[in-house]
Amino acid sequence: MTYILQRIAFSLLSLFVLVLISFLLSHIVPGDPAYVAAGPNAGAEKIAEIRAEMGLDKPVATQFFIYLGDVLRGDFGTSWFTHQPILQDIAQELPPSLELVLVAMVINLVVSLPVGLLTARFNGSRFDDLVRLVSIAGAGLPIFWTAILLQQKVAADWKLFPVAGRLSFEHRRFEGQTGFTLLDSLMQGRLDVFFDALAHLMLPAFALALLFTAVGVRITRTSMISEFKKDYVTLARAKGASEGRVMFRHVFPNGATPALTVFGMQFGWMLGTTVLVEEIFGRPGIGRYAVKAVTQSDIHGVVAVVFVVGLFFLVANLVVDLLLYAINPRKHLEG
Amino acid sequence: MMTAPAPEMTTETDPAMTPLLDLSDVTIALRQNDRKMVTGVSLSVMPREVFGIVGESGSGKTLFTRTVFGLHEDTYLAGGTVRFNGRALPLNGYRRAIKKMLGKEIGYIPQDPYSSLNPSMRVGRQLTEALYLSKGYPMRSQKAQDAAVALLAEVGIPEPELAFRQYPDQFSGGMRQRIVIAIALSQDPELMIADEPTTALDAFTQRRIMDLILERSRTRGLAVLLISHNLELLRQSVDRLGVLYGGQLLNVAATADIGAREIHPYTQALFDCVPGRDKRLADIASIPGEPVGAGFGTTGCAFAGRCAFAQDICRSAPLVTNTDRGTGFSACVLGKGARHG
Amino acid sequence: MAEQPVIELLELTKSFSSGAFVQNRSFALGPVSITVNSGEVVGILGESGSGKSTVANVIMRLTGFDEGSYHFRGADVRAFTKADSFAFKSKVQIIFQDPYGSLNPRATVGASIREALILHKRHLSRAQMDARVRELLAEVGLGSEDPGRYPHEFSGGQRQRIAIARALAVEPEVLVCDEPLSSLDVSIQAQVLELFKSLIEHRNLTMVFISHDLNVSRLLCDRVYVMHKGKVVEKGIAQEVLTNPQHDYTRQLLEAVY
Amino acid sequence: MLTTPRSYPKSWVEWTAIVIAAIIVLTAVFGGLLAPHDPLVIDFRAKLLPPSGTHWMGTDGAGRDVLSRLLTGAQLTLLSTLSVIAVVLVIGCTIGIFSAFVGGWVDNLLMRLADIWLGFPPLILALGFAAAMGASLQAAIWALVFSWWPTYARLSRMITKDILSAKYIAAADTLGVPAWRKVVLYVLPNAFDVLIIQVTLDIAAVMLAISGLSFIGVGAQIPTPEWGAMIADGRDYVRNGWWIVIFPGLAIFFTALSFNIIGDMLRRELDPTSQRRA
Repeated sequence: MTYILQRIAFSLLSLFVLVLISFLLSHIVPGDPAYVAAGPNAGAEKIAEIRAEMGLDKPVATQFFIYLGDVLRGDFGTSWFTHQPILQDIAQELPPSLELVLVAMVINLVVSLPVGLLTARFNGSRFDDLVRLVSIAGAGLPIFWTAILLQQKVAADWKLFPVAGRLSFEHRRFEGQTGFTLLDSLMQGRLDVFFDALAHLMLPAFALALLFTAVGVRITRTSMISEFKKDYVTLARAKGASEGRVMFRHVFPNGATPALTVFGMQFGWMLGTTVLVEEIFGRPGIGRYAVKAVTQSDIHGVVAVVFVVGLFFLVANLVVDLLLYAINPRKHLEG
Repeated sequence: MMTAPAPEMTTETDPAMTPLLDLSDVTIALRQNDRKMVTGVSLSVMPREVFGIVGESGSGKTLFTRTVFGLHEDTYLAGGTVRFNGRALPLNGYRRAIKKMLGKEIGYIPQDPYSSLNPSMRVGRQLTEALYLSKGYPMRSQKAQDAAVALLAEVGIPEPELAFRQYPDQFSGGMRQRIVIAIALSQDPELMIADEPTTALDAFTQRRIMDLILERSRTRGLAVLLISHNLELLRQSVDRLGVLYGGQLLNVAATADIGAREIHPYTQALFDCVPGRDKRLADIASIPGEPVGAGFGTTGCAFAGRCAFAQDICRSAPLVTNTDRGTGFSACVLGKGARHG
Repeated sequence: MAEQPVIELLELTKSFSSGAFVQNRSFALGPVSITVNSGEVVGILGESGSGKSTVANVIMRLTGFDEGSYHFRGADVRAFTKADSFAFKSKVQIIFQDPYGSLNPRATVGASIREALILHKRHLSRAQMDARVRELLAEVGLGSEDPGRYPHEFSGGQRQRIAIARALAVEPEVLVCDEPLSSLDVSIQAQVLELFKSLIEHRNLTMVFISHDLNVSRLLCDRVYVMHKGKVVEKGIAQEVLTNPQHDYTRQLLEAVY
Repeated sequence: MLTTPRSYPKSWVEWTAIVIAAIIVLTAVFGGLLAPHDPLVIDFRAKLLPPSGTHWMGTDGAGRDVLSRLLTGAQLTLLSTLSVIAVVLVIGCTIGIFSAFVGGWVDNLLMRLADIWLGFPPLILALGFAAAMGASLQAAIWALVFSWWPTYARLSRMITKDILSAKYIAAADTLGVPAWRKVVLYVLPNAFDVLIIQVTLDIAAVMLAISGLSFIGVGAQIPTPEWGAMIADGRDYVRNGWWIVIFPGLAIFFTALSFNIIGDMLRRELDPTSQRRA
C-alpha cells in the first residue's frame, strides 16, 4: 500500500515538474514571450492582449500559478493557426497517434520478448551475434529516413501498402465515436474499414517501431541473461525440467518484469517520436500537429504537445508499475 | 536439532559392491578452446555413502561437479567413463544422457538458497513441479499437493500448508535451503549432490542444515556427494574425502584416517592450515606459495611446486591412477599416503 | 591495571533509521562497553548481524554513535578538533574483509601505500617514500617489483598483504581487523595468520580482531568479547571463554561451528 | 567486482566499424578541404544530376554537389554532436558527483528531478525548447543539452555512489583523504570506463536526434549542409533524385552504426559489471 502511495506521489511530483517545464518553455523564452506566443503576423493590440492574458506584467511566481491553473483546467490557449482551443485540437489529433503507437508497440513486444529470450538462451552463439548486429544497425537508422525509404519502395514502387493517409479515399467519410478508427470500425462491424486502416498503419508503425524494437531486444536479452545465471535455473534443470520449461515457466516471467518497465517508458518516447513519422506518411496526429505548430511558430501549440506527451508518459509508467506491483507485490518491497 | 538414531557409521564400504557413481579417468575441457580444466579423475561413490569433495577456489571442484552432472554449459566431458549403477554413459551426447537422470536418479542442491528458488513461483508449485517431472503427478492434483506438504513437514518447515502457498522471499536462508532439500528429496534420487549447501548460512543454520541433509539421506538410504571448501565440516560429515588441486584428484581419504595415518601430503598440509579446536598457534603450518588453478596444463603433480617432499620425478611422472572401489587412494608418485605401501 | 586503556567504549549505543537508508546492513547496537589496552589483541566475536562490524566502524570513527562515550587514550572523541581527528587517523588503521574491494583498482599498489605517507608523513622526500613503500611491502612478504603493479595483478592473499602494508604505513598504534581472513582459502588464511603472528611479535601493536571464526580468535586473541544481537554477552580471556564458555549463546555457538 | 581490463579478439565487424569511424572523424576534420565543389553555390543548370564522374553523388534540387555538402556537413554534424556531449558530460557529471557526495535530501531531490526529466522523450522536449528559442542549429544543440543532462547526472551519480561504497574509499576515509582528492584520484579514474562507453553510444543517439530535429525544421536550416536538413531538403525530389536523400541517410546510418559497435565493444572490454546491482 505504501508503495502505491509513494508511486502516485512520485507521479504527482513528476506532473508538477512537467508543468514547470511547459511554463519555462512558453514564458521564459528569449525575447518577448507574448510576441512569440502571438505568432508572426499579430498586431500590437493582439500582443498586448496576450501579454495581459499570460500575466506577463506580474511577478514570475504569479505567472506560474496562473499558468498552473490554466493547465489544470485544460486551457492551453488558442492556436493562432487553427483558430481553435488547443485542447480541442489535441483531443482530435491524439487518437490517430495513439493508434499508431499502440500498433508499433505490439510490433515491438512481439519481436523483442521472444527474440530477447532466445538470444539470452543462446548467448554467444552465431544467432546471438547476428541479432546483436541487426539490433545495433536498427538503432543506427534515422527513423525519418527509413520512413521515406519504406514509403518510396514498399508503398509507391511495390504497392504493398498505401502511400499515405489514415484511410483510403472511399472510406474518407467514415466516422466513429471514439476517434480510434480500428476500434470504431470493429464496433460498427466494418471489417473493410478496419483492414484499410490497419494497412495504412503498417508502414508508419514499422518505421516507428524499428528503433524501439532494436533497443527492446537488447533490454530483454540483458534482463533474461541475468536470470539465466541465477541458481533457480540450475535447480530447475536439476529437477529435470526441459529447456522449454526452464525458458518459459521459469526465466521468462522473472526476466520480463524489468523489461516491461522499459517498455512502459518506450510508450511515451514513441508518442514523442511520432513527430518524425506522421508528417511523412501524411497521417493526422499530435506529431504532425507539433511540426506544423513549430513551422507556424505557434509556441503554445508546441508546448501543449510536449505537455500531453509527458502526461501520457507519466500515466504509462504509472500503469506499468502498478500492474507489476499487482502481479507480484513482494518484488517491490526489497528494492 | 535433528538427531535420528544413526545407523553405525561405515568408514569402509564393501569393495565387492557395485559403485553407485563410478568415474574413471574423467577429463573436462572448455568448449571454447578445448583447454583441459580437470584431468584424469577417477573416483567411485558407493551406495548410501557420503562422499566429500574438497578444494580451494580455482581447484576445479565446482566446474567438475557441474560438468559431470550436466549443469555447466561452457564445458564438456573430453574423456573417460562415467558409470551410474554400473551402466556406462556415452561420451558423445553425455550431457543429454546425464540430464535425463537429473530429477530422477540424481538430485541437486545448489549453493545459494537466496537465489536457488524461483522468486515469482509459489513454494508449493516449485515442489509439485518437481513431483510432476519425476513421478508424473499432475501439478494441481490433490496427490501432488499432499505429497508436497508432507515433504515440507519432513524437512522441518513449520506450518507446511501455509508455506505451500507462500513465495520464497517470505523465508529465511535456512528455511529456503530446507525447501530446496525438500525439492531434491521429492524426486526420490539415489544420489544427492550438495554443492556448498551451507556456505551462505550462519554457523547455527549451517549445522542444522548439514544435520538435516545427513539425517534424511541416512533414513532414505541415499548416497550424498558433498562439495565444500570447509575441511572441518567435511571431516565431521563425510565417510570419504576426495581432494582436488589444480584440476587433479590428488587423494581419496577415509575421514577416519585423517590424523590417524599417513595421507597425501597436500591433504595433510591442508589440515595443518586449519585452526582446529585443539590447536595452538604454533601448530598452524601454512603452505608456501599460491594455489595452482585448474586448467594450467601442468605436467606431473600440480602440487609439486609447494610440496615439502617434492622431488624432480614429481614434476614429470604421471600421477598414480586410482583403481580403488570404495576405499582410498593417493596420487602421490612418491607413494606418500598410499594405503598399501 | 593503572595504565590508561587505548580504546574505551562505555555504554555506547547506536540505532539505525529503519528501511530505505540503511546502507551497510548494519544493526542496532548496544549498549556495549569495550576496552582495549595497549599491546593487547582483543577479539570481537559474533555471527553476522551481531553488531561487531558496527563496533569496528565506531572505533574507526567511520560512523557516529548515539549514547555513551568513546575515549581514545583518555580523550573524548566527541570533543576532537579537526586536527585531533586527522591525527587520530594516523593512530588507528583498519584492514577489511574483502581484499578485492579494499584497494583502488586504478592506482598502483605503490601509489595506494604512498597515499598514506603523503597525508601523514609529509616530511619524507619522494625517494624516502619510495624506499618506505618497498620496506613495508617487504615486511608483509612482497617483492621490490610490486609497487608498480596494479591490484588486479595480485591474488586475494597478496592483496590482503598489500592492505596490511598500507595500514602499517602510518605507523598506527591500533590496528583494527574486520574479518581479515574470512574470504581467503585455508592455505592462504594460514599464511596471513602467520603474518599477523609475526606483526604482533615484532611491532608493539594493539589489535582489535573482529571475526566470526572462533578458532582463529582463540589462537590470536588475548581477550575476547562475544556479541549477540548488538550486545556483549560474554567477555574474558580468549582461551577460557572459547574453551569453557559461561554464557549459553557462546556455548551453543561453540557447539555449532565446525 | 573489479575492473580487470582484458583484451578480446576483435571481430571483422568491429575492425570495419573502427575503420569507418576513423574515416568519418578524418572527414569531419578535413571535410571542407576535400570537397570537390562549393557546397553552397546554387547552379540551376546543374540541378538534379544523377551520380556521375563529376558529381559522384549527384546534385540536389538547386544544383549543389551532394558529395561536397556531405563532406562539409560531416564537420557540422559531428561538431554539434560532440559539443552537445561535451557540455552534457561536464554538467551532468558535476551534478551527479556532487549529488553522490552530498547525499541526503539534496541527493534525493536532484535524482528525483533527473529521473523525471530523463523520462520525458528527449526529442519532444528538445522540440519544445528549440521552438521556444527559435529554430537554428544552435537552438537544437542547447535543446539537446537541456534534455540530455540527466543521463549523465544519473549515471555519474550511480557510479560515484558505487565507488563511494567501496571499501577502498572507507580505507581512504580512515586515512583522512580530502574530498577533492577522492574525486580526482578515486572517483574519476574509476568512473572513466563507464563514462567513455556511454559517450560512444551517445554519439550515435545525439547525432540521430540532431538530424531528426533538423529534419522537422527546428535544427539546422535548409541550405546548411547538415545531414538531417539535407534529407529534409531532398524529400521533395525523392521521386526523381533519390541520391539526395539516400547519401546523407547512409552517412548518418554508418556513423551511428560504427560508433554503436565501438561502444558495444568497449562495454564488453571495459565494463566487467554489465549487470551492476540487481
